[in-house]
Amino acid sequence: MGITTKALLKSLWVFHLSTGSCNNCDIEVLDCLTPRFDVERFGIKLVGSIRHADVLLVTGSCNRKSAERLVKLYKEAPQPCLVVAIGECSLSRGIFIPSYNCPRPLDKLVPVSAYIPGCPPKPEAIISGIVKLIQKVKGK
Amino acid sequence: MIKRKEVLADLQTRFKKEITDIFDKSPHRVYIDIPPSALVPMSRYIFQDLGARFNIASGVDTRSHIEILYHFTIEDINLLISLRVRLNRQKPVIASLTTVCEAANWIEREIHELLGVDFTGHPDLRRLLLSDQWPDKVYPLRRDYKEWDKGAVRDRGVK
Amino acid sequence: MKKTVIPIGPYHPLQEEPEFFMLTVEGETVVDVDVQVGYNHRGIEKLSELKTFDQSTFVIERICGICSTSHPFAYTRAVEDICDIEAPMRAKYIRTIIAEGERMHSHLLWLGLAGHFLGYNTVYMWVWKLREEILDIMEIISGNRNNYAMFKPGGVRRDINPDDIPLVMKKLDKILPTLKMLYKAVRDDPVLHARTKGVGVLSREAALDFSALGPTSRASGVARDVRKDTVYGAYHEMDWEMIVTKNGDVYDKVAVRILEMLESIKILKYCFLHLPDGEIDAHIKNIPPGEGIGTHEAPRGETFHYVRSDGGNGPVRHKVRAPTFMNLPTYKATIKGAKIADASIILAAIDPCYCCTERMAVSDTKGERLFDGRELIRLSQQETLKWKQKLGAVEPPLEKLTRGTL
Amino acid sequence: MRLPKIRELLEAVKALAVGPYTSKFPKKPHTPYPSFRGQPKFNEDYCVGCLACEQVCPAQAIDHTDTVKGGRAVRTINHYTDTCIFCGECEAACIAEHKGIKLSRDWDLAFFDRKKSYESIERELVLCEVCGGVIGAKKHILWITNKIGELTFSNPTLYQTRLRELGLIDNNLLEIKKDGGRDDRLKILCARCRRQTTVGG
Repeated sequence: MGITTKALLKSLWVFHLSTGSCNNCDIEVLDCLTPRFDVERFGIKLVGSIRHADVLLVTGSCNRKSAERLVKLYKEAPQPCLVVAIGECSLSRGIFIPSYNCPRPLDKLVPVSAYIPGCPPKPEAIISGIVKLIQKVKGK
Repeated sequence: MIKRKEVLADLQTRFKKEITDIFDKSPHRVYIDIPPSALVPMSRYIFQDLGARFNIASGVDTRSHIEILYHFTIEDINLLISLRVRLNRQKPVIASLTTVCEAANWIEREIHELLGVDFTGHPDLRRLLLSDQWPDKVYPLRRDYKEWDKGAVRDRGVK
Repeated sequence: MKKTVIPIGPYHPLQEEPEFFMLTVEGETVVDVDVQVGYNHRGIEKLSELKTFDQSTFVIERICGICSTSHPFAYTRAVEDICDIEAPMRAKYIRTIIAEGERMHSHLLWLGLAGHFLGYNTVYMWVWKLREEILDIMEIISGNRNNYAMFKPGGVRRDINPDDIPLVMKKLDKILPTLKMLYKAVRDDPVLHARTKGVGVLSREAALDFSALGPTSRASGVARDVRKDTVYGAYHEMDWEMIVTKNGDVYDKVAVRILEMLESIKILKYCFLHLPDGEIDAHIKNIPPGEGIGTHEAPRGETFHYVRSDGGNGPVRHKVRAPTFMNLPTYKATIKGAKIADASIILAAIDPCYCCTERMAVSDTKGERLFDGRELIRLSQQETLKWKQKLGAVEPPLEKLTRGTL
Repeated sequence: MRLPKIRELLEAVKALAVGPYTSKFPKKPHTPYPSFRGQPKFNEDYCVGCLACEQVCPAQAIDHTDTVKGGRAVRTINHYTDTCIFCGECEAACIAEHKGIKLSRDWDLAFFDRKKSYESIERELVLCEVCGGVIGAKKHILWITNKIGELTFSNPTLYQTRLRELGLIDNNLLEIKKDGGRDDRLKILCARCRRQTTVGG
């Protein structure tokens, strides 16, 4: 496991991107930062710009306008960047599959490392998803 | 407290020539069919003099013509007036309501973009919702809308 | 005067949806705002035409997270309007319980965010901690924190079993004192007064012209509330009052929302105690051709659903108008002439819910000097600090407290 | 400025006394409330393979494939975790006392590969003896025979499947002619062949 990946896992800085979501999953992501599920205990911090982020949290069903910005944003991210898809919409666009404005699912646009299903996923599901991701990256 | 019957009677006397049909759906709702030309004077009267609230305009593509319903709510007597306007399907054009009330600005941009109705006199009729790659003259809410994006994935996208 | 263009957003971490406002600014005052939209558009109206009447409720429920039960409420009322069927009494009570529970958690969410925009991070954490109680109540009743999947044309899908009610009532009683404390804190804090009184005023005439709805219009003195105007749900079974204040600035919008929450608790308690027993579904068999209009007082205003059916088993046309669609253009009236530091709190004052209006935006600027969205929030927080020093509540500088913004 | 500060200080002291509100989640496992809608799971002994859940699902998260596997005609019904919206419609529509597919309580469903994120169940199929087309799942036909009781004996497909299941009759009483004539009426036939043998032509 390279030095960058080891450093990456120490404490994950997270950038949250909503691409056409109904903001239930975005609120559950924000819920993780509030007192009840405080993820700052594990060093996970929400940062304001993609340049400092290790993990890109994507929610929403990638509609046409957001998809362009998503791909552009992913290119700007510093490279060992893990992408975590949260909620049914970012996994396979869930109920919006036949929608004319959501042509392609997320993993056709950017490589996704972890999927957290749920509509919306409970904050505990998000935390346990990220814990599984850390163990998987460490285990490799 | 102006009563419901007085409002309808007043509308009928004032716009006798334009109103083609009045249909009382329920005590709180009434449909009024009018030609496109009568829209602006009538909605100005309803909005400004009767103190109604502009609710929304909903465009519908019935296969034979394009229909737009303008909904106005008069709160204190809880009456919803829906003005129904029929436009021909090939070249739907109608006067814009932004001169009457500022709230109609956005909904007309949305109907222009999704149904292809042209609103004359609208200050800035640019795109509201759809992305820039969306081809012109393709209106998603039309009945004959077909998928134009060849790369679109319409199943789970796993296989 | 050199024009500076300030973009807020689009992907600012704290605002949970991507939204972008192009503020053209001269010196300190904002001259014009251009809201560009389209990021959350998922074509829900076309999608609802592919589904049956029953399935369409689940598409409608996912329009917006924080009013995820207002849209199905209005939609089911529209379908019942088509076939002139009334939901049974118990279903009406359950609908009111879910609607009021959601109003609570939506207002609490907004109060937390407004607190952060003003630099009160402790308010943000405290209010969202309080919000967890409401989410627990909703999970006990409907099975999910939000997206409750309770509504169905003609009634409700699931019943509330009576032995959950004592636990729920206990949680409700835990919320009331903290909420009262929060209201007193907002009312007494002079710094908050300085930051929000007289800021971003929406006059009564502007509210009428823009047809503003919900708390935004009630804060400017326009008494407009669907729960009082039309008879639906269980709102006419008990007495609660509609909160209307006069001067329409940000402070009034905060006050209206908090007092509305106290009313919601009153309605919730009444509904839980007087839940009538009986059927929970009117079993609609077929839906005749026709048009139906349904409205409901969502946390942000009146949602309006127009459903047209041609006798088939799915809606032929389904028009959704969310309250923020009407409230969002009011920026033209409130933000003109305001200081940049107040810009973020004014934009947040109408509690914009972008996925309702299916809109959001980015636009490239023409090379003028740019503020980043986060800088604007920090400007607003430093403004609060300045007022704190002026009014004698000396506290350690903000940076030391919060190690920079969240 | 005195009074409000005191009230907040009191509130802070009270919060200190109550202790941290943060849940001990990763250490102590989290159990959701009993009414929580988690991952739907098929139930081997109740599901009859009638595909009611597939028709009702708003997100089309359930689909099926009818294939021949190891000489037996089999219907595999798949439920996709990455498209399901956990609304409970399938459980409400399930004809096998709402137990054929049931929403469980588990919420921790994170995974890494979408190709394996589904759950399936296999039901044996009954094929038409003349044209080989699919009539339906065997359990579904038996479920129908239970439901309509003695009316089963109005339809050869139903009562022959039932009797074969009980082992009372062997497979073919008469030889199958496959000529669309009336001789094949007393066989297990799909709807099209049934129509052809009774109405003819």
